[in-house]
Amino acid sequence: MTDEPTASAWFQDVTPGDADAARDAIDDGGTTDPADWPARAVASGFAADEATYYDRLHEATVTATRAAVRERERADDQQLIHCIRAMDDAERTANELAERVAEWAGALFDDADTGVAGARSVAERDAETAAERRAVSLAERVVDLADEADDLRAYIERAAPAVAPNLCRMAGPVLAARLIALAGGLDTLAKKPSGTVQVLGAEDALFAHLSGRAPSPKHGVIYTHDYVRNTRPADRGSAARALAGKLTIAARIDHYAGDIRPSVHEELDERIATIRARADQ
Amino acid sequence: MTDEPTASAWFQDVTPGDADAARDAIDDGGTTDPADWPARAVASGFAADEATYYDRLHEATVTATRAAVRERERADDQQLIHCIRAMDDAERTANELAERVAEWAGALFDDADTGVAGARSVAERDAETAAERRAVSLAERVVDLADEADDLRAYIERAAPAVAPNLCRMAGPVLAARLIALAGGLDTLAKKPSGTVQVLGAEDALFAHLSGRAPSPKHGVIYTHDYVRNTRPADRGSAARALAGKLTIAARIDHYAGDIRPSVHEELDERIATIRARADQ
Amino acid sequence: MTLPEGVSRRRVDDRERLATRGEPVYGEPTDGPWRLWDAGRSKLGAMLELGLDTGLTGGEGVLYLGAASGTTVSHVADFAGPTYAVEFAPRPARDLVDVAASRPNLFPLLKDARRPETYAHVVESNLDVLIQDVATRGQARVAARNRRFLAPDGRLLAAIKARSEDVTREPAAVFEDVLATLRDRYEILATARLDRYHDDHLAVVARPLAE
Amino acid sequence: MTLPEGVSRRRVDDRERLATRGEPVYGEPTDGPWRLWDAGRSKLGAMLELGLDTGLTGGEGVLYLGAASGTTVSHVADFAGPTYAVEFAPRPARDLVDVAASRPNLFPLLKDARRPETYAHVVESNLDVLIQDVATRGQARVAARNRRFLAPDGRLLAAIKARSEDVTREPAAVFEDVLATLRDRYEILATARLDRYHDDHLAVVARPLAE
Repeated sequence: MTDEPTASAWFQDVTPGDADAARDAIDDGGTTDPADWPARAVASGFAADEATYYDRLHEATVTATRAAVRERERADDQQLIHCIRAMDDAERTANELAERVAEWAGALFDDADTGVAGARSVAERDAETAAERRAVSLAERVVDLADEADDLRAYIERAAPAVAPNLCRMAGPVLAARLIALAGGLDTLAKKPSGTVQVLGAEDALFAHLSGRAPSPKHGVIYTHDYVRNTRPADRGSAARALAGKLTIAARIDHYAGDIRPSVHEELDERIATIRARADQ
Repeated sequence: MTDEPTASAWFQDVTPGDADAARDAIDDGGTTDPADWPARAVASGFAADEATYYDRLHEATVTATRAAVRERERADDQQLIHCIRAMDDAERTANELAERVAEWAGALFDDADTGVAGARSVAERDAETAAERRAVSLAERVVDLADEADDLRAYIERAAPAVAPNLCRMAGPVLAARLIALAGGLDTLAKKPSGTVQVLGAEDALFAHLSGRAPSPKHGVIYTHDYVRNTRPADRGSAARALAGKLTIAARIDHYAGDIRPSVHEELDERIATIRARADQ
Repeated sequence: MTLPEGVSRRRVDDRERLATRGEPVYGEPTDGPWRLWDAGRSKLGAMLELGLDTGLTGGEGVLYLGAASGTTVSHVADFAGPTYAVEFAPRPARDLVDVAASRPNLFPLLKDARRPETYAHVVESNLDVLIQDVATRGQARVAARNRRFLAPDGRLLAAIKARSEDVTREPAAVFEDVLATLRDRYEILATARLDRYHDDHLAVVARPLAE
Repeated sequence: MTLPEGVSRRRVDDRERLATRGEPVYGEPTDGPWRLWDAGRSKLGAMLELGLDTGLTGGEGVLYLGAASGTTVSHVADFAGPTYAVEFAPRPARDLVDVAASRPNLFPLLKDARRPETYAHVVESNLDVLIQDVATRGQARVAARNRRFLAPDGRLLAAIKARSEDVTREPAAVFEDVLATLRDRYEILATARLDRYHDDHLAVVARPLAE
């Protein structure tokens, strides 16, 4: 072992004040064992004294971490998370405002329908009074929000398979995006145990169970998957367990490898077929 | 007293099947004392038997009441109610979606601001990626909703003084519309006791008080009035009581007469001046 | 206490609950031809659940004041005869009209229950039952003014809401005042607090005094 | 049990509450130069409130794992010396960077606490305190791997979250397993349940075993 006291320090090849170099070193550097970096920085001339070193460390870590955060947040899986949440928000607000439109249009027009569909037909009316103009305009806002939700869904359907090909093949892009959002990212989803994936989105029910107020939830958002929903109730727990297990594997393949693995999909199909066959016995 | 057994019956001048005549008779007719209308209808030849009479009564009341409901719902005060509720909904959803935009834009852009103002600046950006396009588009929806709320407010400011001139002069058009909405109409507001008007909009606090869980609320939505909000806390109860009393009178003048009565406004101004003068003693 | 003909108790979700036969109107659960009548959403339903002697036997002529969206009056029309439903607020009356459209014996009226002279030309006299559930001040006066529609041996079934009279007073004191005013025109046969189903409501069964 | 220098109890709203001196960062109430440190929002705050002997005296060199938005670590930086704050999730780290920007002794790092080799080139050795609050499986392994930053007489202050290990098992059983693994590399000095402030969390004070 040679005596290179600063060989692996973040400041080894950094000129004080070079923010880009500092950022690269903090982001991509590394070493097994820490050392007395402040003392070594002074010894190597990176800083005149330890106070100066800490000032430079502060500036470098704040700058580097801010940039790293930005980059990570711009990552495709994080964009998917924003998208699916925005889609849910746009749908929810469209429905809420559609209720208001239905209330109002019901007072103005003879054949007003409810829901977003009702708002769509109100939006197409010719307003005859100032009040009607406002009601029709509100209906147009509902239509815009519903269309926004559709556009967001279309983006998710395009973008999700590139982020998580196996997860999307198994769960469809929207449910895949929901699972990634509930976990906080593809990387964190890939690290979750299957039992946690099984109940993602059922946190309320889970906490109620843990405080002894309810039975253990059998499934969270994966309930919307055909393999759970369309399996008879008695076998739904088994189906949810099997699906969650394979979804977890799919997320890990997507995160660590990224290639499509037909075998895991076939195994799931077979397992579900077996579980559903119980119903015929 | 002459013997005219059907003189005041709703069907007196109605030909069976004439929906308009039946509607007018049901809406605008009246008499002091009810009678055995089914028997009289048969006696007078309006219906061959009581079963037929009831069928005609059913058709006439359903048709007439449906039309009367439509007409009452189209009334200006009812339009104001829809408007103020729509304005609150548009503002609330704009703010909710602005939070989502701020979350998302914070991950994409360096200088993203929060709130509707932040969404306005995001909406003006040139999107460079597909994800940015969706975030900018969502921001545009926020701007549309905020503008919609502004348009609704402008309508209220124009329309409310025609519906309730004294109430608007005293409370401003938005608070006037809120009071009318909370009461369900100008007519019902005009019939409410002053103590109820004082706590309109504080129903939750009032019920908490009635179940012994909280002190009696001193004011509801009238808290937003300068005469309450900008009176020192010790005198706020008196100010709220005085304001509610005059608002109740203003609503009654607006409903039963409709002319501007300067005296009631002057009396309120004087009363509040007296209350506020206590602070200087 | 027997239920009026046309009202039954059905066991649903392990609980006995009131039900009538008719077209469902507000998303209430059904059991075959029966639609459940939730006492928590209906003061008259609560009176029947609590075993109050309403005198209802089925087939009566009814005037219902304060019909709102028609939740309760739709059940009444299921077991009663001609049923006149008065409601003053246009928004709930919009739903009431829809409820009435499919019930030939239910006659909706957009009228103010405080002004019976505006509907006495439509509502017949000598009715068996006056049901009242109006959330307005002066509930006793409303009952007094509408006494004219009742047969001499008819029944007033009123749900008195304390908060509508005076939100700041004790409900018990409010009820005493209302009953005192009612006694000018009615003989009180029975009263019962509905609090188990409806907070601060008093049910009153009364019979008109001779003029 | 004395509080570290720089941490004080202030009487606000009739309650004694912890406080440190520094720029407010998350809307916490202030009392002059003091900012309240809410034990309900901070596991380390809860340890101090519960009188656990943390060994903290003020001025220490600190590595904080699981800094999240910086709520707790901002208070730590108020009374400690050089404070390294590691957080893996970008969204909370966005706020952490803002909190750090105004505190010269607080160094934020977007790193995975399970992989100390990705930040050992930045974080110095021989630190006095390792504070750990990571809601991830394998909390004992995280503590073991980060032992390398601690001085021989340093302290591990860990808040162990039972649900992060296994939501389906009894917290007490989870804690036993975690402590068993911890004992491979640490001597446990004290433990305390934080349930009064944080459900199903165990506070652990430990000292590194000699290699």
